[in-house]
Amino acid sequence: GSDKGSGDSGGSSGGVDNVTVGVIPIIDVAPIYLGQSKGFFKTRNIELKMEAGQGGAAIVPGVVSNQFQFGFSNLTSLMIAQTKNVPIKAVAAGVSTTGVQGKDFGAVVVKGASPIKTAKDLAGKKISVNTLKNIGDTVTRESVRVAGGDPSKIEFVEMPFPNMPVALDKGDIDAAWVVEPQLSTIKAAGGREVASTFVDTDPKLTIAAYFTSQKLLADKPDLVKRFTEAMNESLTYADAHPDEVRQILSTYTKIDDKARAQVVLPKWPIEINKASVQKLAELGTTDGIFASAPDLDKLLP
Amino acid sequence: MTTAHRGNPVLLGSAGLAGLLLIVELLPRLGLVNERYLPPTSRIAAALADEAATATFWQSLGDTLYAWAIGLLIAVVAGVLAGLVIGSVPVLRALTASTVEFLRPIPSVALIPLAVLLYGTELGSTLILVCYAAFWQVLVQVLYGVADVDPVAEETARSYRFSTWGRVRHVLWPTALPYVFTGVRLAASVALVLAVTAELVIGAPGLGKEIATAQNSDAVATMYALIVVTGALGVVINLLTRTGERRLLAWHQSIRGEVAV
Amino acid sequence: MLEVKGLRKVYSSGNREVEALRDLTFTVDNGDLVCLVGPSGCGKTTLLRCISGLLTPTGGSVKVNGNAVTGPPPGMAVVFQEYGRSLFPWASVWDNVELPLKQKKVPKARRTQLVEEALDAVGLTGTGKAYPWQLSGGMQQRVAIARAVAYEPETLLMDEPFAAVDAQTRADLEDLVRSLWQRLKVTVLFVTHDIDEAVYLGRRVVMLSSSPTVVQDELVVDLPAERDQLHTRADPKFVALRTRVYEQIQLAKKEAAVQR
Amino acid sequence: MLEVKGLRKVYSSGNREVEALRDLTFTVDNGDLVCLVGPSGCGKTTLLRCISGLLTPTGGSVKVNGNAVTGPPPGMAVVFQEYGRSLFPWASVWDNVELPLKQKKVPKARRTQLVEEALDAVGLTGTGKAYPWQLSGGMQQRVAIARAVAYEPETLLMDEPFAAVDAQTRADLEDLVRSLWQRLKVTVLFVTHDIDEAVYLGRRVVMLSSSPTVVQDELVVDLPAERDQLHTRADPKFVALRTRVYEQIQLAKKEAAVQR
Amino acid sequence: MVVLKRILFVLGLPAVLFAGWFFLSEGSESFYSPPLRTILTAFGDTWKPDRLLADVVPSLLRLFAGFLLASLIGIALGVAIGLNRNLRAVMEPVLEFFRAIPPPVLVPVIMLFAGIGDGMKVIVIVFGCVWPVLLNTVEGVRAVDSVVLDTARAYGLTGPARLTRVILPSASPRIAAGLRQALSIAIILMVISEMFASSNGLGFTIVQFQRSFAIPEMWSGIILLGLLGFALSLLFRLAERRALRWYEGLRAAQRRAG
Ligand SMILES: Nc1ncnc2c1ncn2[C@@H]1O[C@H](COP(=O)(O)OP(=O)(O)OP(=O)(O)O)[C@@H](O)[C@H]1O
Ligand SMILES: Nc1ncnc2c1ncn2[C@@H]1O[C@H](COP(=O)(O)OP(=O)(O)OP(=O)(O)O)[C@@H](O)[C@H]1O
Ligand SMILES: O=[N+]([O-])[O-]
Ligand SMILES: [Mg+2]
Ligand SMILES: [Mg+2]
Repeated sequence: GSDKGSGDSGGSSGGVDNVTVGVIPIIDVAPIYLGQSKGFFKTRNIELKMEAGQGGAAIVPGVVSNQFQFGFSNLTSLMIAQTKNVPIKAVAAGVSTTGVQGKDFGAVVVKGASPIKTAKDLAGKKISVNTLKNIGDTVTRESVRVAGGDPSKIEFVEMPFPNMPVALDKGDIDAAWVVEPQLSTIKAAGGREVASTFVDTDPKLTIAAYFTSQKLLADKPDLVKRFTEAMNESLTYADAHPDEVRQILSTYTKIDDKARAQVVLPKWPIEINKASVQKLAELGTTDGIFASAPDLDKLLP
Repeated sequence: MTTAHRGNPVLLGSAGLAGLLLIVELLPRLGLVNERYLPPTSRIAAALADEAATATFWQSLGDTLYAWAIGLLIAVVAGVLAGLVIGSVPVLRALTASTVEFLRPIPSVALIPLAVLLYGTELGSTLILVCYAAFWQVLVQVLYGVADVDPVAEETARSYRFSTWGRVRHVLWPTALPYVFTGVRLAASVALVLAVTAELVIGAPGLGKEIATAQNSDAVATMYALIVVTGALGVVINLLTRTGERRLLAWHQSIRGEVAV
Repeated sequence: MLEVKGLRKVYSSGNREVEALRDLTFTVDNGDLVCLVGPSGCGKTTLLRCISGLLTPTGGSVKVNGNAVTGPPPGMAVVFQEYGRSLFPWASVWDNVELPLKQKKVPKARRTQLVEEALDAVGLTGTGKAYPWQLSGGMQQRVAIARAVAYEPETLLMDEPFAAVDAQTRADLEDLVRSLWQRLKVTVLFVTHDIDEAVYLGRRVVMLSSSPTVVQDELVVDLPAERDQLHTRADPKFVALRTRVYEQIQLAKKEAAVQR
Repeated sequence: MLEVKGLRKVYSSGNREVEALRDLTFTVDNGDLVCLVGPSGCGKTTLLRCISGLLTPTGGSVKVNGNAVTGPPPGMAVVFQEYGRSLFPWASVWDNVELPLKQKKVPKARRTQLVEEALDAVGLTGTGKAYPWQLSGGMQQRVAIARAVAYEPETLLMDEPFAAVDAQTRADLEDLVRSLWQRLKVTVLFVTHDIDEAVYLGRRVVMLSSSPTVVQDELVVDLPAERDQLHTRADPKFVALRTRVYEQIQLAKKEAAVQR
Repeated sequence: MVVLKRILFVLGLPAVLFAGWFFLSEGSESFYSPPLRTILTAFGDTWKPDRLLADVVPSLLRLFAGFLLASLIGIALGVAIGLNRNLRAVMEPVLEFFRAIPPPVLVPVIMLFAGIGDGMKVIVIVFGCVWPVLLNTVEGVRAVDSVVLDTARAYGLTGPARLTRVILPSASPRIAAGLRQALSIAIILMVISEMFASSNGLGFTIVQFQRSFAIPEMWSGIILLGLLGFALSLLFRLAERRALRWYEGLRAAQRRAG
């Protein structure tokens, strides 16, 4: 790696490790920002710096090449990487579902006047997800399946979350699989939730995780250990202090004040719920997202 | 020559921009588009004022401009040099033609993983993408410019035994200069586009990252405000290159018409 | 010495093939002043281009002082028929004249002197700052002549250099060429379509036939070296010579007409 | 009738201001043939461009049949001094000549006839398919002339149209212009720097002074309407006329020199 | 002999570069830059006819539609702007404004008006690649030789004839330069447009490979993209040669020198 900047894991001065974490600037990663401001990392001799990327495309190569020491990604992407033998390993939980029907931070929504009333009605419809062949279509299919519909007939189209309210409004799509804050936006405009997809899949579903490279794990097990500890402390703190979470959002997102007060916050347990991930793995394999079944023992801590 | 009445270009240009602002104000106001997706000019302006009050905004603007300027400089210098050399040596031109055509359409965005691999989200990543995309713009224009040299002018130089450098400096360069300017103007905005796109996709600091954040946060007016800033940068950049062009190309047919009676 | 031997040039672009020169042979001694006349389109420009090394002949050879010409030989200046396009539109009149001198690495002070003198000589004093496209046709042509004059060449090739100037200026320029030739001992090859001019200027006149082109005739102008516009042109010898040239060219044209 | 009244033209581009024409007044009757002579750079081209409506004068007026000229009047053909640049390089010789006729909506058959005749008349039979840049300088100039001739204009403006052709061709073209004029009753304004040509061709000669330009003198050429190259030029009246023109131009130049 | 030389010229440098890449990457351990051997194997396995039909053909259709539209708009607008000084003054800042906006951030706005179908993607392509055509046309029109213009005026070549017989031919070398540049930008934008709201296409497939960590397949896609660009530019060159025969002749005529 380069010697300039904080990107180097070797960049420790006076016992302090400079660590760069690749994150997506969304609500899910609030704990790491909160933990940073609370000093949970500093006390463990970690000088933290966040780099914002648009999803795994930029973050995973960054972690593999040690430009980032840690990254944030959803578990389906991590499992895809694992099946392709990308040398990475999860080190801490990222974000989990609230487990409450109708009150989760991600859901499938339709327009108020839509004839679609339940998840079952989604069969054969056009539904937008942010990334095709990823967690969005897996959990949406599961919701339909659970509701007794035929998930094989759904037409998924890909589009960024921010575009979904428009597309739904204009009728370009029949339903949208969205997360906060767009979920609140659509609901505020009269949209209706028809499936709490994460909850339908598993009420304890772990959706994303923090991960590092196999190499860093081998070279600096101590650093990884300290990061995991700090991360866990941050997650716990965030879970317990929703008001502070809503506050910290203003520092790294541009969600306006009203929306910040209203969005549904996810859960941040420190445990990666292995059973739920296993379910996600099986569903993904059924749907053909994975070439081979992911080896969770290799991926999860 | 009898031309239509000539207005003040600055006034006319401002009128054009004002017209655009008015349209954007009216479209949502008249209900032609939903104002949640395209807010009226006034709301965008308000969001812009809010942004301008933050330090992050100015920091991002600076980051974008820095990446743009460095990237463009490298691309222009490399493009012009390569163009002059390749263009004036027929064998080189023949040898490289296929490779140029092969490399040129590879989108910078397809190189993102490679850039991240090498530089993470540092400036270097943005630079790779900016340089790669802007370089071709300049190169191709210079190649066409070199091909446009008037044979009689070229022969005049040859008959007076101008050195190779003399021919490049006094014949090739002035002929290619109008093309170089078009190339630079194309490259300047492509560089800006790529700088912002790279920031948007990779997350390197800059306006693009702010736009991405605004998009993810559903801050529609803020997103448009930042887009407006990007566009305004383009207008300013064009103004600068135009001024340089008018100065250096006073002799050229295209400019002559403007200055002469 | 300039030797042209069996020169042949065929232009072939696309479907059109034109044999511009068929078989030209003649020599020009160092320090000689030779005028070339011939009907329009007979290949005079082509010949000059071959001699100046700007065009590769299809056959035959051109030698300057024994060396085969493959590119523009040193010390040669050319005034092109397309004067308008041979001036650099991006450079001022002054720069147009000075540029070749810079290339020749003439020192600054000398350069200034040469440019000034040359512009004076062609009657363009004070137009140095103008761009070529701000000048009249005749003035542009004179800039091209000034450029060649300032260059102080050993060999000077001129392709209908006075076509665009008025009679009076033309007479002045003719005298300029002769004085230059006498003063600097420069070898001059001068293309013109004006028979009087050819006879008045030249020490020798080479007449070309119509296309396909060969040397139709050659004559030595045995007029006194000191010539002036009034007396020389009135000289019966002058009149006899110009008549001979005129007849030859008529003949050339007729032959061409018969061949067709 | 063509009326030029108090015509003035000042070029001002950037820092340079040139008063090309100061105050020109003269008229050309319909069906007249007027030659314009004057020193190089005196503003002949400028004048022609003002008359053809291509250049807006700084002062004064140009009227054709009583109508002020603001753009090119219909039925006018112009042969430009910069013949090389006035031909369209992307069109063949034939197309260059035919294009204005198409624009005039001349029927196809007639067009073909006109183009053929015009190319024949200027001695370019069979070059229709070539591109202009495949021709010699003189041939290019003749294409430009053919284009004007084929157009069958009411008014014909020609700016040094024979500068690049050889003496013989020139004589032929002079006769072509005269026969055209007589046959078609076309009004001709002919710029030349060749005094003999002006007197041989014109029914009237207008002489311009050096810059800043006014009409220096005007004379009616009272030679018989039937002229031929041999006898007319030998006519003592011809010689007297040409001497008068020559003197006037000399005078113009001297005055200019004094003014400086 | 001549043909052999041409082939050598066309394939020489690429062959050397590929050979260099092949040997230098041999035995590469890096996950993201696998050996060329692996990539080439992936190329053969990936780009089977049915895949080409499913992914490359829709891409190409959108590409052609976008390029064609951009050419028409660019030339029409460019001629108008190039000929009219006032129009140019009014339009220039607005056009420069839009030119500086990255197509990816405009996608939401374009989706607003054009939905998410092929229309949106074509518009993205048009939006991105119209600029070189426009700029070059404007410059080409402005640079038409003054004597040529005067000649046209004097002979009453006005209106459509002036446009088609004088302005456009004269500006055509520059317009060609613009079109050529637009073509490769169109390919780039074809890819970018398929990164949003798409479910097929070459760009979509490459991004999909990248996301699913199928790195050799991703590289094979990039190579295919290059090949595509190369093939299209060859086609373009052929067309250009035909249309600009006079120009090439004009320039080459006197260049056949020593
Ligand atoms: N680039 C070219 N391509 C094809 N043919 C050409 C080219 N240049 C000249 N020719 C042809 O070659 C012949 C001789 O042309 P050249 O210009 O040498 O004549 P010239 O004697 O200089 O005539 P002029 O006195 O009219 O200038 C002409 O028939 C012309 O058409
Ligand atoms: N575009 C221009 N810009 C500035 N000055 C010009 C321009 N065109 C011509 N002039 C000037 O106007 C004067 C007259 O030029 P013009 O071309 O009319 O002369 P002319 O009589 O045709 O000369 P010639 O016989 O040499 O062709 C000259 O001094 C010239 O420098
Ligand atoms: O190279 N581009 O991705 O525009
Ligand atoms: Mg010639
Ligand atoms: Mg003139």
